[in-house]
Amino acid sequence: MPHARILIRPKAGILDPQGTAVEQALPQLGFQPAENVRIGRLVELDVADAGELDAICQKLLANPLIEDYEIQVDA
Amino acid sequence: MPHARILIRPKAGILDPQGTAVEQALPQLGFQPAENVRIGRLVELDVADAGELDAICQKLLANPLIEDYEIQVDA
Amino acid sequence: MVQFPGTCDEIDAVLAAERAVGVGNAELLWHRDRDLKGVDAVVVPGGFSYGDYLRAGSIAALSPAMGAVAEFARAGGPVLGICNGFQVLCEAGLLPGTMLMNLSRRFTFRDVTLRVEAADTAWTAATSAGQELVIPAKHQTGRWYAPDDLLDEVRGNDQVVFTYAADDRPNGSSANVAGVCNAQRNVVGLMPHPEHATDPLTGSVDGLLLFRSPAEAARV
Amino acid sequence: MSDAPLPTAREVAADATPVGTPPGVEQAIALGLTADEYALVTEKLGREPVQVELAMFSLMWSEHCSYKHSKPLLRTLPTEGPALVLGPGENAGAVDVGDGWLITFKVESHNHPSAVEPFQGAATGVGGILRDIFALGARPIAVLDALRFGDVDDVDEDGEPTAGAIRSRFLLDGAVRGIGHYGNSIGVPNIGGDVYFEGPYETNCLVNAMALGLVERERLTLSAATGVGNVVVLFGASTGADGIGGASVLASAELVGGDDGAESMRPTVQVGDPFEESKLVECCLELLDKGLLVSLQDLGAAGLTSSASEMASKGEVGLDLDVSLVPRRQEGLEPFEVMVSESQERMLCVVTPDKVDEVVAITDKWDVHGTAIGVVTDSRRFRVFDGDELVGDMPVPALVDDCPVYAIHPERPAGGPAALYPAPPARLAPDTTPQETLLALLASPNVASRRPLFEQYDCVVQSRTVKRPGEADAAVLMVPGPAGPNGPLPADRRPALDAPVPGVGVSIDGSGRRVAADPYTGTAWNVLECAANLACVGAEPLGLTNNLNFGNPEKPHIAWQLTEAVRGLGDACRVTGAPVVGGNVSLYNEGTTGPIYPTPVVGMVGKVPDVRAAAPLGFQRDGDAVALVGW
Ligand SMILES: Nc1ncnc2c1ncn2[C@@H]1O[C@H](COP(=O)(O)OP(=O)(O)O)[C@@H](O)[C@H]1O
Repeated sequence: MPHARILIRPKAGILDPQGTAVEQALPQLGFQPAENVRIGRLVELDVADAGELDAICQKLLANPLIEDYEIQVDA
Repeated sequence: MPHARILIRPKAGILDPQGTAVEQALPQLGFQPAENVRIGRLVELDVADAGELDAICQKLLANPLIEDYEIQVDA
Repeated sequence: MVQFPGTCDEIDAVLAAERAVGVGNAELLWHRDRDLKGVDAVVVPGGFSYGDYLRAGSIAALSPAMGAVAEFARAGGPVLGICNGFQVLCEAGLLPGTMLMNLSRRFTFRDVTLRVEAADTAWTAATSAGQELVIPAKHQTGRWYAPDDLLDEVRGNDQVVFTYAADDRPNGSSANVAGVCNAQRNVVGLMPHPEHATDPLTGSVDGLLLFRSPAEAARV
Repeated sequence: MSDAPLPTAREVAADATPVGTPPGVEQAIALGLTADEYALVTEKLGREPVQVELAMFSLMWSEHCSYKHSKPLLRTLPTEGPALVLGPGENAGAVDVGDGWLITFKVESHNHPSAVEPFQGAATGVGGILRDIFALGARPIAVLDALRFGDVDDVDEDGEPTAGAIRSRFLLDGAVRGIGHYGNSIGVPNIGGDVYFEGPYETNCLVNAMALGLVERERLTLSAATGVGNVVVLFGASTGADGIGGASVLASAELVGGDDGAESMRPTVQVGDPFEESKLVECCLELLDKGLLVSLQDLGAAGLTSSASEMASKGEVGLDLDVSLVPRRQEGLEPFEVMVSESQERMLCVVTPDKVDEVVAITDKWDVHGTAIGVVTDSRRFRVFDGDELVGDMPVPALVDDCPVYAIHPERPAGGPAALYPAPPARLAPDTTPQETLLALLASPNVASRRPLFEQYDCVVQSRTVKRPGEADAAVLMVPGPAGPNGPLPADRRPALDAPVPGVGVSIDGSGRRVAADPYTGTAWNVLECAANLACVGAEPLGLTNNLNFGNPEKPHIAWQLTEAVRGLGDACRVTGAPVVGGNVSLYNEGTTGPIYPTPVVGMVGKVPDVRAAAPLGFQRDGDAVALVGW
């Protein structure tokens, strides 16, 4: 079965409190400041038919109102 | 600033109830069954010093007790 | 009351409805059944349907029972989504918008004061516009969000049903929204839990007004 | 449902021995047994134990499972009272609250797992105590939590938080989120607790969770496996490598400090899944409501090993169990790993052969798929098979009852208890004004409001909560309230506002500092404080549960603290008329900087004749008289 990886991220302009928290925590932990920290989801799976992945993302894995997704299928 | 992407996944053998839930939902939605569904987190950020990323993952972003992580830095 | 695995406020919702309309008048509907048993109104209660895995409400929205609820709603039947139920109705496309994690990133429980913005829905007919209700809220993913164009549309159609009273913002939702309805005004969702505000022994009883509303709306 | 034949007792030749080479005494010592204990195991078996047997003995003979250092002390506690229905020995205790209703309750610790991974450690602690409750056939109706961490407001010379303070905040935050996550998700209200910060807990935090359940007397279910030929069915989550060795490494050895300690414990972290557990609750209650089970037991610390052997021991039977039938979530698990895995959210039940299909069908309905993995025998031996191969064969009494019990050697510390715990440095200058002192006190984490903490918990789900956290000195629940364990009660059994509404008051307390100063009086005080909290809501004590969080009992001064504390506990129980219905012992709580304060946590349940009359906290009206009552 082909192995696929789906990267799901909050759409630009959506407030991401987890990302903000990471941004604030880094200097406190003694790291250099980071920018544009965004926290999303990673879904990895083996599928029988990689052609279904887009529909699976639309219907289940991502919410298009708030999230973008990117599908990567291993050769 | 270099842009980095961190893929965080549950360690092998660690229970991943989200992955199981998705695996069960797919056939119910009329998709072909999938296997080895694992759900993790995706962190994207711009950092001043990509050399710090490993320490940042260890200390803040990932929970090394139960998660593995992979760091990808854009050229 | 639709029951998914992981739903946990369904018994509370049954009790609340029975306090409003009489014991024996509430049924539990199992998520795998499409049969709504001829009920007059449907409540999608709170909890953590399917563990809230992936996104709150996302998997429940696709269950057989929700298919039947969608048909019921399209036919004009009154449907109320509470908390996780609100999330489910949004995910199912029966209500506008979607839910994001609270700005505090934490689960927060507390009594909040709600302002009724629209008293002409199936679930607010027993209230009056501007009325304030004290109802507990408890959630981690309750920041209702709509992109600007959708928010304008929702506001333009008077679909905002409840807002959090001025200083009481538990989650940071768009325009302080606590609850919305569909364009037909028969489907309502809100984050706070009216079923936990129906017994004087346990706190406020303001939530009873919502459970009395469908009957009242039917009379008018 | 599978068509596989039901497991039956195996034919094993009288002189058959399990396959495999005995790992030997050094392995046994690495697993926490002493050389003498290993010799005793060898004597009981008549040969050296093979791998599965050694793993099982090391768990069953650990302090956590055998109470080998505390048993004699615990026997001195009063365990009888007019309301007591079930005392220590079962998964939880039970008291009668009237009208045929019982409240089951127990407190347990998850200290070491929480120190390693606070979120999962605390979450699985709640999961574990809830399973103890529904294993008895009771609907879990409330959780309380008692937490102890190091100072969260410690600062260095520059006024910056110290590393210890940062770590303590991280632990506090994770533990509270974990407790909330589990209880909120499963729909059991968290109705109270306490939290306390002080140096001795810095490298060894305490996370104790208490749960209450509601059950009708005739539904109370015990764990003894009975009925030769009856089938053992495992249901719930599949079995993985998480938590292997947890009970012996995490609960019985001193916690290794620093990063290395955490590192070496990697595989022992268990991950909780409240969703799975919520299905398990409903499934168990449905199975019992339909009268389908002979007995029921949860899998907690030491997994299948302890749950199955304790069921066999209580029923005075034997068991044949086939590990190859246990559903796994990962490949390559050895038989011993399956036997000791602490994967969460699993239950074991005994079923008559004719009911197995129906039981499996109900577990399928709830998606917690049951599998028959073994059978009750008359051999009084616990035999483990991997398919056709015998991989372990032990007398049940040897596993469960024959662990040696050790006398402890109490010795009052020279110079008195004060010498053990130097007073912390004064934080306020001697010339601080009373006003400044008051403000400093109010700002101290030990006095400040607990709202930010308990706001993370759902305290109203299930519609019984009459007094929430912060509203009264003890939490108050209607019992049974409008719903029973299986849903809404008929109209005439629901509370009516114009008649007394019966209920319970619940309180949990345990000042370690007081016990450190004087273990006997301090522990008695903890009990009296619970009773006083109950009195404030009009509740009369019915029983109590306790968790003895202490350091290493092999040290004479800790043995002394433990002995004195248990004596104080017993005396205070007799005075308040509240028998001990059960509890838990957590020893070896020692961080890098020494032992914790001796911390007996006490949880008490009392009967409230009419919850409508339960008094709230705080002055109510202008002009009311204020009176001081008592001492
Ligand atoms: N860890 C906790 N979990 C839940 N509730 C808590 C916790 N700690 C404190 N509380 C609640 O906060 C309130 C105040 O706690 P505390 O200051 O310890 O009061 P008291 O001294 O009256 O026991 C009580 O209602 C208590 O139950």
